[in-house]
Amino acid sequence: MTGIGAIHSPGQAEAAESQHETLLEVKNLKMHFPIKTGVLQRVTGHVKAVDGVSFAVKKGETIGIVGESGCGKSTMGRSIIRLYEPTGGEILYNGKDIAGLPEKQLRPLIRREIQMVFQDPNASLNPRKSLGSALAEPMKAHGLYESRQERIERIEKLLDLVGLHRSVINNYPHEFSGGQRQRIGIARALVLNPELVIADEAVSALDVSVQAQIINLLEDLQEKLGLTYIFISHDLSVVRHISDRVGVMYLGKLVELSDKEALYEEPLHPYTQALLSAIPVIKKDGTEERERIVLKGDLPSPSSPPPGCIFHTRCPYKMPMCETIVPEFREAAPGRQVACHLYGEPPF
Amino acid sequence: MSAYIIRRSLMAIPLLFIITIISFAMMRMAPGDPTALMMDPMIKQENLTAYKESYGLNDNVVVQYGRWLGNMVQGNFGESLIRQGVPVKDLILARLPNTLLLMLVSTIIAFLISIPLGVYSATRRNSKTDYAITFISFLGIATPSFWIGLMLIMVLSVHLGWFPIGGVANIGEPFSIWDRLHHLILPAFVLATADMAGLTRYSRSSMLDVLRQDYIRTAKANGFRERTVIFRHGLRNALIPIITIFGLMLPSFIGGSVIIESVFAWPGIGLLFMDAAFQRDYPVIMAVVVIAAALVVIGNLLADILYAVFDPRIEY
Amino acid sequence: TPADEISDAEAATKPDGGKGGGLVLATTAAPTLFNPYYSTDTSSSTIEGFIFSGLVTVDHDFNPEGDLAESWEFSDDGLRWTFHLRENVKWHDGEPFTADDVVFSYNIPLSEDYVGPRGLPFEIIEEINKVDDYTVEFVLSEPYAPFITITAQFEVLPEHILGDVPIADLGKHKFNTKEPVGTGPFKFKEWREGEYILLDRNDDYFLGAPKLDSITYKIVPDTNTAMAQLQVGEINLAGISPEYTEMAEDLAQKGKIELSSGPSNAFEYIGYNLRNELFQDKEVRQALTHAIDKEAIIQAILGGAGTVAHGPGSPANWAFNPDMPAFDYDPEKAKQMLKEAGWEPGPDGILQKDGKKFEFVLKTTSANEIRQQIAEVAQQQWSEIGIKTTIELLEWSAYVEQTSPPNWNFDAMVAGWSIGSDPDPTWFWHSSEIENGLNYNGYSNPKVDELLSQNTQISDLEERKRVIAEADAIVAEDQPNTFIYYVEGYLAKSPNLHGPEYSSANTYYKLHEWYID
Amino acid sequence: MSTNVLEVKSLKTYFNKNKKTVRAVDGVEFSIGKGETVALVGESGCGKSMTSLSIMGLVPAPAGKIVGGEILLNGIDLVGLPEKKMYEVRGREVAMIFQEPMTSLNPVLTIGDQLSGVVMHHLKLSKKEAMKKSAEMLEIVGFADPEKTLKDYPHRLSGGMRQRVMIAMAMSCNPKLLIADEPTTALDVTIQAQVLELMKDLSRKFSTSILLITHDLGVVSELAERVIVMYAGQIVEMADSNRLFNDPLHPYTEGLIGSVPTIDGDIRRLEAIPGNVPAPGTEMPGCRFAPRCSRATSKCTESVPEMRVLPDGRSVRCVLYEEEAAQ
Amino acid sequence: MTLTEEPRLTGRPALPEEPAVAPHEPIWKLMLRKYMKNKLAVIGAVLLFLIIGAAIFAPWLAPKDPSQQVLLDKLAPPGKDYPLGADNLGRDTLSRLLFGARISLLVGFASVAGSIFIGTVVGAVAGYYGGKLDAVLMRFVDAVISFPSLFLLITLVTIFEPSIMTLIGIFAIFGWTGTARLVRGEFLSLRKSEFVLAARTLGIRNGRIIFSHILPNALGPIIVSATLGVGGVILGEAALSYLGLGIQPPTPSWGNMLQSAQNPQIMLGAWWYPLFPGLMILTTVLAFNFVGDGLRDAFDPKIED
Ligand SMILES: Nc1ncnc2c1ncn2[C@@H]1O[C@H](COP(=O)(O)OP(=O)(O)OP(=O)(O)O)[C@@H](O)[C@H]1O
Ligand SMILES: Nc1ncnc2c1ncn2[C@@H]1O[C@H](COP(=O)(O)OP(=O)(O)OP(=O)(O)O)[C@@H](O)[C@H]1O
Ligand SMILES: [Mg+2]
Ligand SMILES: [Mg+2]
Ligand code: NI
Repeated sequence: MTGIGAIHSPGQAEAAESQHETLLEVKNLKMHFPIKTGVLQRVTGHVKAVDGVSFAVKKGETIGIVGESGCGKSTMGRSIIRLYEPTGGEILYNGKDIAGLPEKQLRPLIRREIQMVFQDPNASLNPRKSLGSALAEPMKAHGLYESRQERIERIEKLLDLVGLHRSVINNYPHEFSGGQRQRIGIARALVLNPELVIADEAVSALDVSVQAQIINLLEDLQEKLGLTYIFISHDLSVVRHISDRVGVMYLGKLVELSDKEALYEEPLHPYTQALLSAIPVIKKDGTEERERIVLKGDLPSPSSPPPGCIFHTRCPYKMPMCETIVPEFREAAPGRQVACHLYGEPPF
Repeated sequence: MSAYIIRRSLMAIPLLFIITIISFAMMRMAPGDPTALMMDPMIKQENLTAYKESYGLNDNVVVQYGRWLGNMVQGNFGESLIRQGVPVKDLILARLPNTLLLMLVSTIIAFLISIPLGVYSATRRNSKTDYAITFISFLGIATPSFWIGLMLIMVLSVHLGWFPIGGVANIGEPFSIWDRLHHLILPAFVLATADMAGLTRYSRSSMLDVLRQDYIRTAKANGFRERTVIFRHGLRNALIPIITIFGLMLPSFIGGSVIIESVFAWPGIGLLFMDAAFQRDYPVIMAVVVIAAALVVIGNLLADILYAVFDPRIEY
Repeated sequence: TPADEISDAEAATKPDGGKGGGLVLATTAAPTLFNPYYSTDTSSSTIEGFIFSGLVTVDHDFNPEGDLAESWEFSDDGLRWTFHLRENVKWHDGEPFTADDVVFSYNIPLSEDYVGPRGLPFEIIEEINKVDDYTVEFVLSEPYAPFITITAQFEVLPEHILGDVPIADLGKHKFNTKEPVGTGPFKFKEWREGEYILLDRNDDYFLGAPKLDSITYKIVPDTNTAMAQLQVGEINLAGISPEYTEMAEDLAQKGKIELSSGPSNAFEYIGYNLRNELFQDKEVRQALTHAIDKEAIIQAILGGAGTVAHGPGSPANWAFNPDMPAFDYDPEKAKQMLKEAGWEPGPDGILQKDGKKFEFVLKTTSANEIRQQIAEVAQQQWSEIGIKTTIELLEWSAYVEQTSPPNWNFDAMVAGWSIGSDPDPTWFWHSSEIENGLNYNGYSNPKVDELLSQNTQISDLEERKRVIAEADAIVAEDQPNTFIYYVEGYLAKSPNLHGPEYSSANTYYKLHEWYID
Repeated sequence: MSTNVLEVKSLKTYFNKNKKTVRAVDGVEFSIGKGETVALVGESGCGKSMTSLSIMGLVPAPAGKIVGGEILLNGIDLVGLPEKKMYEVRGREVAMIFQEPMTSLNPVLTIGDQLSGVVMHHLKLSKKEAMKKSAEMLEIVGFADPEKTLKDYPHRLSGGMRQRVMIAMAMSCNPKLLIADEPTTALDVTIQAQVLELMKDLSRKFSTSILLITHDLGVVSELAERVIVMYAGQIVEMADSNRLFNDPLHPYTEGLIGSVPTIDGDIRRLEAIPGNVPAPGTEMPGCRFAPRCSRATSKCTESVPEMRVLPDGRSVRCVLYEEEAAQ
Repeated sequence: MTLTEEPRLTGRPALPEEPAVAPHEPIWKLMLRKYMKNKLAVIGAVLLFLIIGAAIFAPWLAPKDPSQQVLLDKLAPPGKDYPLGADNLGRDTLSRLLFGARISLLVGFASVAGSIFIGTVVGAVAGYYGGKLDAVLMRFVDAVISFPSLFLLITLVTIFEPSIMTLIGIFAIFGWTGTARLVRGEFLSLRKSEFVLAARTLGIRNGRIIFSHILPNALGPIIVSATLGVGGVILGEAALSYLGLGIQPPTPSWGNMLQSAQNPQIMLGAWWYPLFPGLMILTTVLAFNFVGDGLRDAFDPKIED
């Protein structure tokens, strides 16, 4: 949009383009945490929690990110919202790179536009703040809804929106159930009218019945408010349910990114295949028997990822080249990207 | 592991450096100098100046510090101002073994008594015994240790004559273990009391914590008897945080030795320090403070190593 | 030095009595080194007294008595002193003692290189001559009466050991701490740092082998411990400080100890800084004294162990003047006198004069409980006549530094002096001692100056006593201090220890004859 | 399934807290046959773990207590069995594995110590024999180098490996009943798959009965032959796994299944159960699920519905099926 | 976008409105409830309340002037004139205890206030900002902690005259390290907690996060350690007094009252004289410990009621 942006007035342009355009684009994002050891606590290595991830999020869609524990999902989410300073790569939000911006410049920009819903409904609320003050605080911080009355109205609207009773405005977190707390977490994420919401395991800690309530709530909110979601979860069923597109992460990298139907119908990457086959399903009459691929071994350490294809140590289809050559993350079919030598020759 | 030990030792150096600066600075803030004590009516003024000169008391402060530090690094703590001609090192070497012995024995007493008490208290949580132990530990925390010491001397030594009133051994008698123990037991016990109380509380909560752990449930589910569960599966885990506490306790422990040594006439570095402090014997004060801090640092190092030994999860 | 307790004892003279046993003493202050020319503390001096001998010593009444010197004489002008030495004396290492040792020793403080505290008493010595192996002659620059009791008491060191040591290094020589060799009744055996000093009997002692086997000089952290040890017999001889007299009497009644007592050679006082305007008026000082109930202090704080003092000196001393002007407890009179001096009660009850309040700081040291208590009583009693005092307790060395030259940073202080074996009061009251000496008050009276200058030049004791008494009376009239009491000294010993008797002059007189059964 | 290994009869385990009684397990009644795998499902806090701990005799005292009922293991009532006897039962007759493999192993003892300890304790083997047996067990649960693993400390193992050690430990004395309390909840799906396969294998090989506790209906469907659904301390439905998922009876079961998004099949709006699980200690007359039930009638709140056995062998606790059951 | 079979209503509330589970109860009430459950803590609070009250109202409660000496009544046993006896200068022990309470508590509270302030600031800065600053600050804390504090106290007290102010200053200057470590630990963990991350993503400024999010949650341990600290200082003052370095007479503090009774003559002959200051120290420190224990429970979110 840079070239065109110079021609017409920015405000209009943004409004017009954002309807169909990319809201967020992550390019080769890297987040390495130093490991300090030895006599002098020198940095002897890095945990490559996120190691070169690229994808784009369109306005209004839900992109799901799945992967096993420790593969870097949370780190990626937190890097995007700039809780970390990424080691490398670009994060283009509405075309502007926010990867290296200092906090001061982030505040007016993404601190209002991008929000996060956290995993643990107990830990993500300040136990010493009542619901009302927790929700009013960001408004004050950004100078929105200046009068007290306005703020109360806003809070009440938010409570309606997430399905909480208005009378609880003065209650403290410990007085709510897990599901209600997660609703508060969502309400807080919505206070500033964000564009993009990153939900990191937002329903994992909840009971199934409550989990369903929250998933439904998230869907309703998206519809009502036109939100864009990055939905991080290790639960493939939940991700399938809520996402439009799904990315699969393994050891800090995206190994497959694809439209939901295609991915679940016909997974390309051997890891995705194994992952899907491993999910226990409720068998009803007519449910087809699936063959289970049981992977050998455990996830390698992100501080010393294997050379070549990161998955080759556990891959049932390993070829000699996999041990040395890093497969590119490329389009293997329309709308489908995969990082695997099996799909070297497009079109597949 | 050895890298870890080296690292910890290296970390101690700037620490000791800061310590020397602080102690030296404090000394120099002092009004009055050691010659004030030698106010003999028959002293000649020029002798006084010469005397100060011979101890370098007339030099620039920084020069004095540099000289002192330089010497100390070579193991030379200078000479006492009061005890002319006696190297501070000799004074300290004569006293240190006594202090170390006292601390060692009272540490052993403290641990031997308080850990079982704490563990017992934890396993009998909310029982009458638990309450009693808790209350007694609180009493122990709240009673000044010198007071306990004085009372014990009054009753056990003066009245009943069961123990000697002070000192490390009977004078002029040949060395005997029994005699040494006889002198040691009261001061060691009293020095132990203050920390014993805290330690009991701490082992209790540490054990309670462990007893809540999943692996204890596993052990129980495997059909082990309660005793086995507590001692084989619980105790070692409960001990690990107690080791750290030992490191944290050490400064107050060494500090407490000043009081206990005063009460029991125990000729250790605490008593040496008290005398030196009253007499403004700078070299001695500084040496003792530095050595006491070094003891703390070494104690912490030991605690850390022990910690690593006890806890297989720690790998360096 | 303040609170020096040197005393004298009646010897236990039962040659046929038992023998053996160990004398166990205790001190709260560890000795520093055993060389009389370098040590200044009481503990060291005491032990030096066991190990070494001087030319003369004093008996229980401060009368000089021959020690290493068998006899002595002095010329009529008082400038030439000749000492005839004993011939059978051996050092602890077996070497014979000769005049060379005396010449060597008494020359130490006269040396250019000497770095030590003992220069002053030797300054009057012009030369020391060896006449023969057993005769020494001292030539003084002016007549000096205290020469025999002060200078000649200094112990003699072995020339054959220390003769080659440069005088400058003598103070730090290992002789002083590790291997002192003397001619005294006991030999140095062991010094356990922070614990004790152990001395063994010297079988070759020139007055006959001591009956006691050993002397153990214990180091204890405080007097409470010492008292407890005395009580259970872990130590068998101890001077009793005033706080503990009641307890000691109690123990004596129970038969655990035996107690002897007598006036000690010291007095306690509240000293005024005469540089301060408040105290420049003699009547005011007298009034201040009138306000203090000395008898009550003696009864309440000391349990009666003292005598009311009106002026300087000590009844223990031969030069004491019992007839000094007295300013007895009389608060009304005090008020009256202050009123006459222009001090009227202000609205807050505090005396005022020309808009200035009568208030001052009373300093004393935290190291002395008795003085603390005296300060508290004085504060209270002065407040009753409208004088406001603030007590400031100082740690010992800060106290010394603040009150002594060149600071004199005090309004008034509670202190005490012990007088020493010679009664010469010059140190305290002569105006020449203001600049650098012990005249902390800044007291100056021409008549006193004149009398004091005379006193050391008089060889005749009676004459000297008269001069000192006159000076003391003037000082008492001037009241630069409120003299409070003369200290009563106590000595406690185990019932089985025979020999020691309380004495302010020489506690260990005839030590070699003591014994334990 | 000739004999029942375990029969639980009207088990009641209550907690006393601040003079309030929490009925954690309130009249639970079920049985497990030899070699059978039975799943216990329900939301958090419904009393699944307490049921299992009651069987083990490990209800946290003194707050919790079994106040009534019987637990018959091979016909012997474990309730009220002296503690001494229970030592023989635990680990030997009934073994248990827990949810958190990360914390269920003692961090300061080696795997070998822990495994052989159990074997020595129950089978009275010598240390050497016990080690050998332990190594065998590790091999059975799929360790490539059991000798080395024996010397390792738990922290060096991954979660999946630890859970396999736990399984080895549980199976080492060849128990009649294995209670697995959420054995795979903390594991990643791929690792979960490994562990589930292993459990299937082992139960077949040793013909051990398994009481599987989980809230993951997929896992239930994979492993269990019979399912027991609990809600707020009570069993609300009990049926064959197949039939339960195809045709749930109780509205709660129905809601539960409807709440779970599926990996294949239609994507539809989730049929969430409104509201929350009642807080522990909430006393209410009638059906405990009634406040959240879309099909509740006034009858539901009158009295607690009985557990009814339907003609086809399924049991359910709901007024809707009273007539059906009566037939 | 989610595909659904059934058409979905838009605009309706997501789910039926739910009332709050528990009726609204302010945090402090909850904490009070938890506190009240610890019986020893309640006893401790009552004791403290009485002791502090006695200190505040000492001038009205004291039967006599605490510095009024009646030398003839020296060491009088408890009786009509002297409810708790008289000391070695004939002063009324009860009155001195009451006024001594002021001094002992003043020293305790003031120095702990000082050390808590320093400790909290240092710990908060180190814990929140981390990195090099943290490393430097913590090395310094390590150094100060490695000093056996009694050695420092003695050295300093012998250097400076032991007035009330210097004692407070010295206790404050060497008492803060524990708090600093504690606060740093709290900050380190709270800094990574999800609610702080949430505040950051909402653009709340650092200052506000520190003061309004982290500090209130770290307050529990701080208050607990402060409570225990006051007891510790009172004991410390007593220990210094034992060595003659505490609050200096005639100002009464429990420590120096105890010290002046150390004489074996008094300890054996007039047991009441050392008994009462000793009891006061014991009771007060005990009470502070009980209260600290209760506060720990009250602030601990893990302990549910
Ligand atoms: N602040 C940090 N410092 C060092 N390493 C970290 C940090 N945060 C995460 N890591 C490491 O980065 C890797 C990825 O962690 P991350 O939390 O992003 O994984 P995840 O996919 O979210 O896992 P989970 O499903 O368990 O939440 C892990 O190996 C983790 O140990
Ligand atoms: N120590 C305890 N004290 C008091 N109540 C307890 C205790 N442990 C459990 N409970 C109560 O017992 C009830 C059942 O708990 P249980 O652990 O059996 O639930 P669960 O079904 O295993 O849940 P989850 O799925 O979370 O493990 C809970 O409502 C809880 O409130
Ligand atoms: Mg995560
Ligand atoms: Mg459970
Ligand atoms: Ni544009």
